[in-house]
Parts: sequence; C-alpha cells; structure tokens
Amino acid sequence: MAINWFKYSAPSTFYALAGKLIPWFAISAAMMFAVGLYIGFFVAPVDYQQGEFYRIIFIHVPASILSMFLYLVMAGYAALGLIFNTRLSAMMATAIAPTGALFAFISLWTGALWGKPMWGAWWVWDARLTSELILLFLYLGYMALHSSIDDPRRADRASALLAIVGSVNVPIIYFSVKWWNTLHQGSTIKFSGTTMHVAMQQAMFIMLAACWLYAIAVVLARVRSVILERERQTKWVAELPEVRG
Amino acid sequence: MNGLDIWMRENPLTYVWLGSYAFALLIFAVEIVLVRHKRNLTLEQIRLLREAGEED
Amino acid sequence: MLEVSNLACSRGDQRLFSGLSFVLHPGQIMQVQGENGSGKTTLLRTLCGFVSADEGYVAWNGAQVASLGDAFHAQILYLGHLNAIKDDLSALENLKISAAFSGITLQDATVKSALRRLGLKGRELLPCKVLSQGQRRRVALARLLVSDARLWILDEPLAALDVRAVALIQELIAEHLSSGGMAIFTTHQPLQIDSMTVRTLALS
Amino acid sequence: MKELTLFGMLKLVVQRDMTLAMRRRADVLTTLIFFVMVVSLFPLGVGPEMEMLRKIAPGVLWVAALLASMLSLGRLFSADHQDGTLEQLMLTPQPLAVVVLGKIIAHWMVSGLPLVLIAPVLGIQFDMRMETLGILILGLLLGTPVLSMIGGIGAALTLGLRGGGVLLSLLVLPLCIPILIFGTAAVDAVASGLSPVSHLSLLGALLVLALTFAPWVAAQALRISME
Repeated sequence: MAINWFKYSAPSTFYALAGKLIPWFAISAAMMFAVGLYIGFFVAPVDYQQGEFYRIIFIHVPASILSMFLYLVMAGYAALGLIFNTRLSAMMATAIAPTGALFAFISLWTGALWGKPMWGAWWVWDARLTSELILLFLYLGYMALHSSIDDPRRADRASALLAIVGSVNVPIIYFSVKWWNTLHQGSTIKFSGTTMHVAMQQAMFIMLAACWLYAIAVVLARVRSVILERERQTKWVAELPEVRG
Repeated sequence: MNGLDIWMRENPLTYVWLGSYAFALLIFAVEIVLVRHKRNLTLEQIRLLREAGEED
Repeated sequence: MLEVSNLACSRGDQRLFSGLSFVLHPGQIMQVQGENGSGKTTLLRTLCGFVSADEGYVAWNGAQVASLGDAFHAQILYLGHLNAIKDDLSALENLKISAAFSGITLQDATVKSALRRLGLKGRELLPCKVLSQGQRRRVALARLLVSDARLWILDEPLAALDVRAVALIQELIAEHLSSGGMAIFTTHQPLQIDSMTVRTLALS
Repeated sequence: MKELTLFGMLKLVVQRDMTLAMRRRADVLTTLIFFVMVVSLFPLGVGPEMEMLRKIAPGVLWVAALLASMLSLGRLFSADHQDGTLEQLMLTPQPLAVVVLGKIIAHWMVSGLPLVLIAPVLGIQFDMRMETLGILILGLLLGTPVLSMIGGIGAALTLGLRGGGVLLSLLVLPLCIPILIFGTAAVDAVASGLSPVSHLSLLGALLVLALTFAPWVAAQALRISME
C-alpha cells in the first residue's frame, strides 16, 4: 500500500492529522504513566543495595534517553528541512527543542536527587550527568539562536545548521567527558545487580513508552501552534472553525 | 548528617515521590499549560489579524 | 546573455514579486523601478545568488546560475548600497585587493589612472576613512574601470555623487555597453546613456 | 592572468586580513590583555599557594584562552558585513569555504597565536614546570585553531544579530568542551608522569576534522545569514 507521504507533509493536512492524533497519544501516555508508576512502586522489589532510592531510575533513565533521542530527532528534522527545503520539518524541529530541553532538565534534577543519598552530594561530576548538562546547553543554544532571529526562514535554516553541528559533536563530547571522568576517577552511576528484576525492567520500559507518547503529544500540540503562526496569511487557516470562532 | 539527610533516610519513598516524580509531573503540567496558552495566543492573534484585514 | 524566468521572491511571509521574466542581451541595459520595499534590492541580490528564489530561475548564457556556481561570479560585478571599501586601507589598496579577488592583478599605475579618472588624484594613498562620502563612493565605482565582468549589477550607483561624477558614470556605462557588456541597475535619479535605450522593469 | 588558484585565493584572504589587523593593532592587543588579566585574576581569587596554582594552571590557561577567543570571534565576519566587503568576498570565483578558511587562519594568527606565545610567561607565574609548560604550549598550538574554526561557524550563524556576542558564546562554548578536556588532560598526564601522546593526537585528530568540515559549514552558515 502506497501512502502519499507528501500529502501529509503539507502543513494544512498535517495540522488536521495532528489534531486527531493528539488525544490518542495523550490518553495512552496518561495510562502508561499510571501503569508504569504502579509497577515501579508496588510491584518492583526493593533493591538490596540502594533501598527505595533506586526507584528514581524509572523517571531518570527514560528522561535521559528521551532527551538524547529527541536531540537526534530534532537534528534529523532540521537536516531534512535544510536539504529538501520542507517547511514542516523545520517547524517540527523547533517544536521538539523545548520538550527535549525539559527532559534534559528532568534528567539532571532526578540525577541530582539520586546522587544525594548514594554519594552524599547533590552533584557529582559523573560522565553521564556532565554530558546531560552539556546536552541541555546545546538545547538552550539552539532555542536562543532560533528566537533571536526575526526572519523565520533564516531562523529555521541557521538553527538547523547548529543542530546538525551539535549532533555531530554529541558523540565527541560524550567520549571526551567519559575519558575525562575515568582520568579523574570520578564516580559513575551503576546499577547494583547485574540482572534487573523483571518487574523493574517492565516498569522502566512502560515509563519510557509513556514519556515517548507524552513527548509526541506535546510536540504535535506545539507544532500545531507553530503551523498556525507561520501560515496565518493562508486561506485554509482563515477557514478553520477555531479561527472563525 | 544534617536534618535533611536524616529525614531522607527515614522517608525514602516520600523523598523519591516528592523530589522526582511529583517534580517531573509538575514540569509536564507546566509544559502542557504553556503549550495550550501558546495555542490560545496564536488563535487570538490570527483572529485580530483577520478582523483588521476585514475592516480595510 | 542573462535570462530571468518566472522569478518569485519573498521577504518574511510577504511576497515581493512573482512571475518576473526578462532577457538581457549583450549591449543592453535595464533599469529596475519601483517604490521603496518593492524588492529592487532583493531582485539584484537574487541575481547575484545571495538570495535564493522561491520560484523560477536565473540563467547565464543558457545555463542556470545555480549549476554554474562560483564560475558565474567571474562574470558579474556587483555594487551594493554599501561601498565595500575598507576604511583602514587606502583607495589604492582597496582597489587592488578587490580586483585581486576577481582574479585580476593590477599594477599601481593602472589603479592610479583609474582613480585619477574618478577625480581622486592625490588621494590614492590616504586611508579611506579620511575621504568624504562622495569620494568613498567614487573609490567603489573605480572598480567599474578595472573589472572585466560582463554583467554589471549596480544598486543605486549614483547616490552621493555630484553632477560631474554622474556624467562620468554614464560615460563608463556607455563604454561598457558598446563593448558588449550588460548592466542592470536601480536609481532614483534619471540616467542618460548616449545612443542607448534604457529598458525599464517596474516592480509594484 | 584571470587564473586564481585555490591556494592563491587563500593567501590573498590571509594577507588582506593580516594587513587589516595590523592597521588595527589595538584590537589584537585587547584580546591579549584580556587573556593575561583573566589568568592573573585566578591567584587573587583562590589564594597564592603554589601547590594549588600549579594544579589549576592548565585549566585556568585553557579556560582563559577559550574566553579570549570568544571575545575576538565577534569581529571575524561582522566588520566585513558592516561595510559590504563580505558580499564581495562571496562573489569571488572561488568556493566561499576557501575565503572562510583564509579568514579563520588570519583570525587565529592575530588572536590565537599571540595567546599561545604569551602562555609560557603566564605558566611561569603559576610555577609550572618546564616539561608541563611545553606540553601546554603544544596543546594550545593544536587546540586554539580548532576553537577558531568552531567559533567561525558560530560567528557566521550569529552574524548581524542583536546580542550576537553573548549568543555566540552560548552556541560555541559547549562545542569547545572536548578541546578543553584533551588540552588540560595532556598537561595532567605529563604532570603525573604519563605520556601525553594520546591526548595530543586526539587534539590533532580534532584539528584535522575541523579543518575538513568547519570552513564548509561556516560558508553555508554565512550564506544563510546573508540572505
């Protein structure tokens, strides 16, 4: 079955499609969160080394994973927009950035809360936490550049280039930070047991899925506003029921 | 060991809940509010633009 | 031969012009007219390749400019609003450097005679920052004398010039056209080229 | 006579920018003085214990070099942008990346190289030993060009924006972290009796990587900013 992707890459079609999809993603995200939290807190057993504190991983790890993946997805959309000059991909990239930055922030915050009972310090210069901090800087740089350029076309293209340069740099940064960390014999967040309990794995995966669904729902909602803003002069926007109001 | 440390060890679940999960959910809530606010703002702007256009 | 076909450009989300087509043959000159903000400068910058068009294309001798790439740059001379001269360098250095960038090595004597023709005798070695606005414009215009570009793209070449200099520029353009060159320009002042019809392109 | 090779073009741009920089020697000196000042502030901030100063010296010198290069990057394209010469540079019959590379090389020679040359004097202030000092200089020599290259991309992206200088640092500093890490790690390695070769070769690899891609990316960024 051939799907006409170009049809969905038109902002007007995508606007309607996103509007239909958002409730589904939002509801399933809420349900997944509920199930994930239930398993994480009531089914998963207590870790014998870290006690109850380990339960932070059910939000910490998914947030870290999402913040990194979202950066790659953002850079991917940015590259698409830059190469093929498709307006929708540039809009998607701008809509992803704030959510990615928030996930990076949540990851840092929960990492700090985990660090305090484990090492007695809120912040340890652990390789992963440090990389996460730099990733947050990259997100902030992207958003700062995008918002300081008035012309939307230039803003899209310039920040797309920055996102691509950033994504090329991310592995180098990660590698260098890891190297730096081993040189200074810093502490690393390691899980005590080599094998995780099945319920722990389940909770982690369900929470990861919940975060994904939430991110998709929020990004789609945000991109709808961006589409409206960019296309405000067009006829289809003027004919929308919510605009006629 | 200061007060927070002792409290933390005595109530680990509350610590985890309030510190991480409640905080993360709060951030999600704030983000959702911001996104909705932006949508209303954009719609408002477009309506104003249209009204200004119709008067011409 | 410069060929513009069905060109459309916009700034922000405002469409400046669309469906613009014209052909400029060797020996021809064209003036772009229009109000402020009608896209005159954008059109000239599109021809140079600074701005990419929304629709349509620009072709040089039958080949699209986008595919010619940097080779096309050797064929054109662009003079923008800004003089593109360095205040810290002398008129002589400015001219030599800008010619060198288009691949022409100039002798000091050639440069001096070009500057002399534009009435800058005795000021060749002064740093440009001490020159007046009109004199700096003339340093910029001296590039017309030492260039071998086929197409001149001039944005407001007559701004800040006195009557004598305007006459000189008209003379230079006429020389350029009679040797098979082409020119496209914008101006607020009328420009008379001897024995040449100036075509006009109106942007609204 | 119409022939202008890639290398000829590169030489031309470097010569031009060097001439311009020599006409404005004060700008070059400002960066250098900033570097010296920032480095000299640290003993005042952390105290004059020689043991401590010797330990933090490589980090301090590297961070100060990073900040000093941020300071001068704003001028890389903006001066040419303001007087219109940048448009003329974009119309040369050679690829724009060559022009950009030339400008970056010239920028490094007037703002990066002086820092490297004065670093030994500052290192002595921090009581660094000869062998560590040598490695620090070598690291700076390999690393500062990369800072100029990455900074060139940032400078091209923020060309003509309000608050460009601060924004530039915000964009570029995170990308420079690997340079900082390898540069200081090389000195630390020597100080603890290990070989700095692996760190220096990583710096060299980053330099090669930056030389290959950065001018091209910066050229694209300039095209975007000039539209």
